[in-house]
Amino acid sequence: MTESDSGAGAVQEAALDVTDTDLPEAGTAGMPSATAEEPIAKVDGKPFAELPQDLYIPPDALAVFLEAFEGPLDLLLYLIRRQNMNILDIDVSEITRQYMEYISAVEAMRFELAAEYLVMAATLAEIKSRMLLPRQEVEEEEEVDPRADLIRRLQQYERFKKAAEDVDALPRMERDTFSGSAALPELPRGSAQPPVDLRELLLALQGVLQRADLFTSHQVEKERLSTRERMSFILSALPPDRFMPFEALFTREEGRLGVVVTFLAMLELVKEQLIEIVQAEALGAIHLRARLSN
Amino acid sequence: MNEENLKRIQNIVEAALLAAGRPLTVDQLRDLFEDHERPPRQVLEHVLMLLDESCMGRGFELKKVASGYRFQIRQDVAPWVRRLFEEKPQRYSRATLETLALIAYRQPITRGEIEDIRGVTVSSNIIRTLLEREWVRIVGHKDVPGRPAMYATTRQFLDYFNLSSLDELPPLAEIRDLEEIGREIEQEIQAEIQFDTPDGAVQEAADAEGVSELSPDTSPDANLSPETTTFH
Amino acid sequence: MNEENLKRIQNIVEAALLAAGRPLTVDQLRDLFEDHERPPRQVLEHVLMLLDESCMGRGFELKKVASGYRFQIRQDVAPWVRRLFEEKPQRYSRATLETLALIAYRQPITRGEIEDIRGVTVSSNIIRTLLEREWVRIVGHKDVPGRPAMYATTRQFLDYFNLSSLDELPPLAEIRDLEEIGREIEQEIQAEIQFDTPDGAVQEAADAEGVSELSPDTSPDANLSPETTTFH
Repeated sequence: MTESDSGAGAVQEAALDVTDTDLPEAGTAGMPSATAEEPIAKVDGKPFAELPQDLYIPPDALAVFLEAFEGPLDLLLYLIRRQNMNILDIDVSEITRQYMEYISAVEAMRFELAAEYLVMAATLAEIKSRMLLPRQEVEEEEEVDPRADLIRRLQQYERFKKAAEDVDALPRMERDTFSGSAALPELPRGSAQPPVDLRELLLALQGVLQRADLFTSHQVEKERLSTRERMSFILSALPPDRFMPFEALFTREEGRLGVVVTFLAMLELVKEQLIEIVQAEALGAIHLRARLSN
Repeated sequence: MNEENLKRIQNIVEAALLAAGRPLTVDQLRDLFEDHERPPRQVLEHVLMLLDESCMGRGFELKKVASGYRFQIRQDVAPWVRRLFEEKPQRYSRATLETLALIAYRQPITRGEIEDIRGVTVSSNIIRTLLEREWVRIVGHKDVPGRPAMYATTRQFLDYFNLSSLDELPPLAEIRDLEEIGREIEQEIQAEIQFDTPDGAVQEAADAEGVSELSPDTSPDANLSPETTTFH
Repeated sequence: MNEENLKRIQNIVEAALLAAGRPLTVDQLRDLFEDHERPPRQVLEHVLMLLDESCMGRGFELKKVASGYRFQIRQDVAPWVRRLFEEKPQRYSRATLETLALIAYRQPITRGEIEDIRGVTVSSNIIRTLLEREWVRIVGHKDVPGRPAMYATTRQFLDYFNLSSLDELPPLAEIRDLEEIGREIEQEIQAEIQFDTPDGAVQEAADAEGVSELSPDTSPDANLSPETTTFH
């Protein structure tokens, strides 16, 4: 979901969608009673049902909603934009009210909320209270708009949010253009290829192993690499969309060990659902087919 | 330098750019020639201009990016060309793009500074993806407690996004502060008052002032428009 | 088929041949177009002829080879172009080596599965590099949505690393041990050195000094290998 370019927009749509159809049910039966109570306390005595429709987020959409925002600043910007407010002239108490509604809804649904959202809630509450203070009290210091810092942060974040969109829109290799190349007429190649030492390769693998705990699976440790090699061989030997006789994959020259390896590889391929084994009739010929194309 | 010779150099340069499959600098192109035949820089630059012209109206163009010149497919035919490749072009999450944008516009920058602006933590995966794509690199460590790494973009980043320098990045939106807005409103009111006065001279002065007021509006980061042509 | 349309098809074909990096057949080229716009074979063949003509006197030409059409550097400029490849080859990135190792040990494996294990995306370039080097190949496509390609190592891979079969690679478990053994040896050596010095405190002081001397010299991003940090 974070892949979405216009996550916030999408959620709004999704929210509206569900609201249109599911609101009555979700509002009464679908939501835990805690949610129904909390917003009421926040909205100057207005009942819950009178919340602006697009503010209401159905429970299912909440998880999506959380993922769609890149943090509290992103959420605030969304709220501000939706109210057609100017960042420089935010109505802090209105925005704080809406922000808190989202936060309490999310909390009521017991979704895990990133700490940043709570810090922002505290910041908003503080700004709101400072704005309520009589002006004279701050006369001593330089008179600073208590919103100034928040506005600065919002602007700063918004410009980079926009910059990210601009960067994404730049013509990009492998998407909007491709580098052009032409083949060389019989030139000795090969020497231009980087040399690799087996040790280097193993060290690289070690690096991956450190990050991904492949060792948790015992099966991996015991597995012989020749089985995996044979799995690749069988896959590439199977003709597309056609069955191949079971025996065709065994060769006499390889002896008993070869047969075992091939057999183990087949079992593994079946287990990983890469091939299927078919026997049309009892005691009839066994056939293999790739569960794959090309 | 006669016509025939120039044509020969042009063909060599063209062939080399197509064979390399990566951007080549003017110097790298000059190195293809032996000492006695090596064309001067101006000649090579002239040849590149001729090559650029020769691609007019074709399916590809000569492009100057950070690491040099390369031939690339024109954007208007890209939708067809893309069908050659099995994989869809990779998409990047907003978090990744925002992090990349911050590194591009604010480099050198630490992870903590990125987090301050974005208001959320930056996952290690994002940084690792950017490092691995070689779009960003660590250019040093900040001399503050913890010595956090400072990140900057690479030439590969510019190459990948079709830029020849950071100047070509789209300009950042301006930031305006409350005080500035206050001043502007005041000036507007003042201008209106002056407009009411019948005296033309005063009006002219107000106009002149109006012009100089406008200039801070244009972002200082906007050095070049993104549409800058390949050659200038 | 009007002039303009023909020119458009020509540009798309030209761009595709330049971007593909491999020969393309007439049918593959026709497949780039959607059904309603797909040019008939004769038109495409005509376009290829026009393209051939458009390369007259340039540094590259259109060639028909066994597996289709491709652009190729002209023989007469090849001696210059060849110098491009005389320089020392670059090394493979860590990401490339990790990807190769995972294909070797976990084949047949899809790109997605590699990404899952590595925790980061694998760029198309890496896969292409390995395919071009003929160390890995596609052995089929997995029967899941998207039908991703499954990769395996090749005979050439074994040959290059002097292996007669994959079994000659150390088992995964041993690779882990390799690391543990490395750590143990290091600890042992360290213990021995400290044991050798008569005064533990002096040794510690020397160590500390050594470190502080080193730090300004060493580049901040240079990950110091254990050999350099511990003793010198």
